[in-house]
Parts: sequence; structure tokens; C-alpha cells
Amino acid sequence: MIEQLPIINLLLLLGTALIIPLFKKRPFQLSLTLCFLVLLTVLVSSVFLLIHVLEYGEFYYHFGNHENLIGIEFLIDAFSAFFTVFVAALVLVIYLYSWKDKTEGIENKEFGRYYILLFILLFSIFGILYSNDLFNTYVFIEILSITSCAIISIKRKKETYTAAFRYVMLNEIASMSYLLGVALIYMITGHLNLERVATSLQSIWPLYSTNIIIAIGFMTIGVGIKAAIFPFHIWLPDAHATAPSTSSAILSGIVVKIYILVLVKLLFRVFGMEIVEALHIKWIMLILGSAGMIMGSIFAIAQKDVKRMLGYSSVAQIGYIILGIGLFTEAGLQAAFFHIISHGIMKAALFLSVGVIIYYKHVQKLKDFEGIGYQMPISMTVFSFGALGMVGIPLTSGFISKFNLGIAVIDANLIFFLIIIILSGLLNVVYYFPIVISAFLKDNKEMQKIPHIEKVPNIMLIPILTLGVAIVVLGLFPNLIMDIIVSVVATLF
Amino acid sequence: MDIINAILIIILVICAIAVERTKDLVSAIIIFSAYSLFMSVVWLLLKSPDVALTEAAIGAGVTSILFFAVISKTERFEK
Amino acid sequence: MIILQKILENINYLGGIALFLIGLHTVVTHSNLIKRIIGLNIMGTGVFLFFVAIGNVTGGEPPIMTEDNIGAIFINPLPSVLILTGIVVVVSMTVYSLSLVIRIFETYGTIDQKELTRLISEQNNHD
Amino acid sequence: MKKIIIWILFIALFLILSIGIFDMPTSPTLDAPSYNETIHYYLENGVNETGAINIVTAVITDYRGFDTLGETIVLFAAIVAVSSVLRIPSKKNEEEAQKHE
Amino acid sequence: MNDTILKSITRIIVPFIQVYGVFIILHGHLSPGGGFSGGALIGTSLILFTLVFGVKKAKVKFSERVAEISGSAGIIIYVLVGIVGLVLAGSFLTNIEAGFPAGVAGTLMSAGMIPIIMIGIGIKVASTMITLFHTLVEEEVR
Repeated sequence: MIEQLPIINLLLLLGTALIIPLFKKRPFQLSLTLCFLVLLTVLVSSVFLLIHVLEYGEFYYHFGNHENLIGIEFLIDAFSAFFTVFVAALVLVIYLYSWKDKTEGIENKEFGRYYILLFILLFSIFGILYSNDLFNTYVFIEILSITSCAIISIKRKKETYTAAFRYVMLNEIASMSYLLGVALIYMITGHLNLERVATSLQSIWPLYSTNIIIAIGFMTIGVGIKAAIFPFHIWLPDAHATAPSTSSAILSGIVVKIYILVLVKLLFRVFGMEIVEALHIKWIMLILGSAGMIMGSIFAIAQKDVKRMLGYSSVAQIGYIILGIGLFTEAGLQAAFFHIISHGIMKAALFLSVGVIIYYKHVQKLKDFEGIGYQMPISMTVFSFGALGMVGIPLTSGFISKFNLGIAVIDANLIFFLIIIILSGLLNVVYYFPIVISAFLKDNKEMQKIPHIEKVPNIMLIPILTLGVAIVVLGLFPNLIMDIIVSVVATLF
Repeated sequence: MDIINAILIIILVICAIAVERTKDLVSAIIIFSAYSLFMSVVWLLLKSPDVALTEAAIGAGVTSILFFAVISKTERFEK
Repeated sequence: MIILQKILENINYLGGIALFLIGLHTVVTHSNLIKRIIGLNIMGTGVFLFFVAIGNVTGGEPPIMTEDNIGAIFINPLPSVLILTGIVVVVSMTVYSLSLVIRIFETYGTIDQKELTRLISEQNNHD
Repeated sequence: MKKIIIWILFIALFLILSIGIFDMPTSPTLDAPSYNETIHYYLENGVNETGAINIVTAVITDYRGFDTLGETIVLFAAIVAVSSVLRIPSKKNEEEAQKHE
Repeated sequence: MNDTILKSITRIIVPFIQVYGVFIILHGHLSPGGGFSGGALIGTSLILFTLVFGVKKAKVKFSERVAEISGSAGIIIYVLVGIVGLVLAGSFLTNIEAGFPAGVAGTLMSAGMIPIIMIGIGIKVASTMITLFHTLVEEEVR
């Protein structure tokens, strides 16, 4: 029975997406409850899977009882099980927020479609994480890219269309180059299964090295565009800034991370350390990561719009993750994975609290944030926690990930990058602190007269508070997930 | 056989460049539709009739109709 | 002469790469949005041509096992399978981007990227 | 100027890729690396295992059936995405719907 | 368009295209073709009908509700067939092992679940093509 859980998860998500259209004439509340129950079930079963995998080790799922030579295979190990739990939990929280969130341009009638897209998106993410097949991953990546574009353009505003269009174009270029890479790999190995490709790449690496280099180039550039690694980040700020807040949280917290995980899978499971070292991918990633950290922060300082600023901040934080992966040590990978989790939570908290503010105040410019802490204390507090976490103040989860990253860098004898981490942290201070300070500490008498207008429904506040608490809890007790991450990383080496 | 294949590939490349050069979008799409048909012939030569059939139905048929539908709603000429 | 023969041997791969690059060039340099979408389609077919060419075998037959061709050489069916999936995926992406083009034309009155950028920056300055 | 640079870039890319291609096992024969045991398995056992004499169909729907399911879902997602962009519930319909409620 | 010749020819030709599409779908496991190409052919025939007779009349023949239901039905058929395999043979999308009748290879009624899945794909592709075309064409400027 437990072997069937992954496919049952996928079918539950898919089935919900197919059923939602039938609820058109029925009471809306019913379908919302159904969606909630499905998400909860999926979360519980992924947790169950994670426990099972940690206890008894990885297992494979073969479609149609065909072995991996001829058929498609799922690999459920600590890596995929852990990240599915993370994705399911974060989506559940964001979903709760969007329950009452009839905000920001998503029209009432669109909500059915929004949830269909959300569930297909989750379906594809689960598929990408479980899948152990290059072409199957491509199919899921395509589903993910079309749905992630659609949850941007569902907001009927002028700017969304151009942002979504640019995102579609880059997505499709990226998918095509990934597919060309798969073609080149298939040409010389004759396999699509990750493990079989890896073993045969090891043996033919000296024979067809040019070919393999070109294939790796195409595949990593394809995934890199989607993951918004530094020079390819041009789509990200527009897309994140114009999307509805819930979509921004999903895009920034989850979708981008999934592509990074695909990159990790490719680098560690397919190409293997020998090829990676021969091609100096380590240095490319380290340089791109640190460039992203610095440039993303510098761009963020110049922004006037708060969501656009958060988008550029994402670019910088992705730089941290890439830097951690680029070290190719266990410590670096642990730090990177921890940062994936903590950045996901923090960015979701930031975008959702900004969403509340935008909903009630209809302001999106940074200068309008003065004194908002008096009017909307709860959401602004959560925002501050997120911001402090981004900067890396102790007691937040952001501190732990930066601390771990610093230690990993020192372990790898690359002190230069420690300087960049600190510099980037300082740059983060430059653009996050003024908002917090002007929101709370502005001694403005007019502001104190205005009673706080925060009449947010509880169902929206609970998710925000949960995320805020999660930031602090992870900052205080990082071992809650660090222990699991250690065993996750162990599966990759 | 190789020669036919080579000629077809050259025609395909010429078609692709012509699509890129044409300013009139309607003629660009007509050329693109012809390109799809040539492509399906190439795939027939490469012994993949399934793919050729699908490309002829979807690439040459449906896609170009959808393009025409959109062009009729927007602008016809590229600047 | 050897080079010519090599080119002739690899003509499908070269054509696939060339079409991929022509498509990429169209997407990157053109400012007309519909032209860009056509470029994407050309890119896609380039990759598909490359993929199908991998499966070809000289003197092979399509992998349909009737009684007439017992013992014949068959081509590799797997690339055809993958491409069948790929074609449909590209069509759906195309349609989605075309729908965005319609909306962009409605809101801005143009489908030229340069003018769009100008209009958007004007708007931002206006705010 | 910019155009020329881009053209040179693309031609250089093409040359690099073609050099790569000449290194590849390109000859379309039976000993190409991609024509391996997987394909032999499909060709030998496909008809017996699935009952379909068209091996491409057998692979599409049986051996790699999950890919095809994913691809139908792409179509489904495309419909939802396109109608979320284009289909605006016009005010008339909305009023009528409210009347019904 | 108000051309009588065009209309009558379309009336004659559309059923033939559709029959051909159905033929291609049903013979997917015997000859080249299958769900994708056959579905696209049926979709194209409906598009032709729409082009000649206009969206309104086409919507009467193939309404939104029908499109929605048939679109979902395509996937649901597929998933249900998969679940049969899941229950009976312990793995998603199992064919003969799950007890689908294998039949005699080379005849129409053979190959277990493959024709059923092909029908599902055909329905899905056809309804998608026509829905997308209708949405692109009918949408009105605000």
C-alpha cells in the first residue's frame, strides 16, 4: 500500500483539478473545503512517505510494472520525499490565505480556474520531484511552466500580460534547450532513465566529450533560465511584481526552487562529480552565484515598488543557494537546502503580508509604507520578521542558513566568498531596514491618531502568523529540519 | 535518397529564413505552414509516419489557423 | 570531398541545429510578438527534427509489425514517441502565448515590443 | 552594428555545434549507441506484451504511458490558461447568473 | 460567409473528415496515427465548420458545456484505465497484466487498454483544439 502513495498523491491532485469545474453551480464553499481536505491528505501522506523513507530507505515505483530499462520510473527517496513535504505544507498555508482573499485583481469568477491551475501546478511539482526519467521531467516541466505563467496572467491588469508574455517566451526557450540537451544525451547513451544515463555517461565520457559538454551546456542553461540564476533573471522581477500576491508567494517560494532542485538532480545524479569537476562547473556556479547575490541586492536598492524589490531580493537569495550548491561539498549543499526551505518560508511571509497591506491600503510604493506599522500591526510585524530573516539577524531562520553557508565556505577554503556573503548581507540591510524603520519608528503624530484598520479575516491572518512563527522557530531550533537535511544530502553523494 | 533529404533540409532552412525576413505576417504564416508540410515529408523520409501525420494535422493545420485567427484580431504588418 | 560527405551524412542534425538557431534568432531579435511565437515554433521543429533523425536507420522500416515485414530492420521507435508528445506541448504553449498577444493588443494597441516598452515606461513616469 | 554582432554570435554557435556533431556517433546504422537493448526489447517483445502491432503506439500508451498522460494534462492546462486570459464573464451574463441565484 | 456552394460542400465534407479521424484513432495500434493525429483531424473538421457557418452556429452543435465535459472525460478515461491497472496489477497504467483482453495481434479488437486510451486522447485533443479556436475567435473587445 505504501508503495502506491506517490501515485495516489498525484492522482488526488489531478482528480481535484478535474472535479473543480463540475462545482460551478454548487455552493462555492463546498469545493473550497474539498480542496482543503485534499491538500491536507496529500500533506499527511507525504509526511508518512518521508517517515517511511527515512526508516526503510528509498524505493522505486515502476509504471505498468515495466522495469526502468523500458518504462518510466519514480524514485522516492529522502530527497524527493522531504521536498514534497515542504511544498505541500507551504502550498497548504498559501491556500488557506487565498481562501478569503478575493483580492488584487483575481475576479470572483476566476477562482475556480485559479484553483484548477494551482492543483495542476502542485501535481507537476510532485511529478518533477519524484520522476527519475529525463523526458518525463521535461513533460512535467512544461506543465509547470504553462501553469506558472497562467497564475500570473490570471490577474487582469495591464502589466501582467506583458510580464507573462516575457515569462512564456523565456520559459519556452529554456524548455527547448533542455529538450535539445536531452536529445544529445539520448543520442550517445540511448537511455532516458537518470541512473542508466549516469552509468553510461561515466563510461563514454572520454569518447564523446564534446557532445556531453554541449548537452550539459544546453540542459543547465535551460534549467538556469527557469531558476532565474543571475544573468538569466530578467523575467523574474516583472513576473513577481505584477502577479497576485498568492501567486508571487508560490512562484518565488516554490517554483523557482523546484528548478534549482532539478539542477541539483542533474548535476549530482546524472553528470556525476567526475564530469562536473572536469568542466569547472564549480567555479561557474560560484561566480554566477556571487554575482547574483551582489547585483540582485544592488538592483533591489533602486526599486520604488515593494513587490519588485522583493523580486530582485529573490534574485540575490537564489545567488546564495547557487553558491551553496556550487561548493559541491556536503556542508555547502546542506546550507543550500536549508536556505531553500527558509527562503521559501520567508518570501511567502513577505509576499503574503504585503498582499494584506496592498489589499487594505491599495498602496504598493515604498514611500507609502510610512507608519503603516501603527495601522496594520500584525501583518507589518510578520513583514518585519521576514525582512530580518532576509538580512540574517540572529533568532531567524535566515541567520542559520547564512551561518551554515559561511561555515561551508570556510571549510572549502574559499574565504573570498565569505566576504561576498557579508557584503550582500549588508546590502540587504540597506533596502530592508528603511521599510521596517519607517513603518514602525516614524514618530508621526498623525499616524498615531489613525486607529488601526486591520480587519483581516482570521483565515487570512492565521497563515501569515504561522509563517512568522515558523521563521522564528526554525531560527531557534534549526535541528528540527537540519537532521533530515543531513540524510537528504547523504542520498546525493 | 540522401540527396532528396538534403534538398528538403535546404528548403526547410530557406523557408525558415524567409519566415524571419517576411514583414507581412499573413505570408509569413503561409510560408510557415508550407514549412510544416515539408517537415512532415522529411519525417516520412526518416520513416516516422506517426510523427509526420501528427505534424501535418497539428503543425500545418491547426497552428496556422490559430495564427490567422489572432492576426485577424491584431495587426497584419510588422514594423 | 570528405567534408562534403560528412555534411551529407549529418544533414538532418545540421538542419535541426540550424533551424533551432534560426528560431532562437527570431525570438531574440524580432520585436513583433507574433513573429516571436513563430520563431518558437521553428525552434521546436528544429529540436524535433534532430530528435527524429537520431531514430533513423538506413534501410529501416517504420516499426509496424505486419506479416509482410518479418525479419526486416526497423527504425528506433522511441524518438518518434517523445516527439509526438513534444509537438502537442508546443502547440499548447503557442496558443497560450497567442491569447496573451490578443490581450496585449487590446490594452496597448500594439504588438511591437519596442513600442510596448516605450508605452510602459511612459506610464511609469506618469505615475 | 548590433545586428552584425548577433549574426556573428549565432554563426559561431552554429559552427561550434556542428563541430560537436561531427564528433558524434551519427551514422544511422544499427550500431548507433541509441539503438540499444531497450529498442531491441521493444521490437522483440512489444507485440506479444501489448498486442499492438504498431510499436510506436505500444510505447506511447503502454511503456511510456505516463508521459502521454502528462501531455494530455498540458492540453487541459492550456485550455484553463487560455480561458482564464480571454474569457471575460460579461456583465450581462453575470447579472443573469445573479438573478438565477 | 454566405456562399451556398461553400456551405453545401462543407456539409458534405465534414462528416467524411470526422469518419477518417475516427478511423485513425481506432486504428492507432494497427497503422500510423493514433489519438493525436486523429483528434487533431476531428478538431480541424470542427474548425472548418466554424469558419464556414460562424461561431454561433458551431456553438449550437458543439456547445461550451459539451466541450468542457468531453475535455475532462478524455483525461478521466485515461486515469480510470490507469486505476484499473493500479487495483488489479499493483501498478498504474498496467496493460495485459491487469486483465485487459489481449486479443489477436493485428485485429481491431486487440491490444488491451491501448484503444481505450487512444479514444480518450482523441476526445481530449479534438475538444481542446475546437475549444481553443472558439475562445480565440469569439472573444470580444472590451
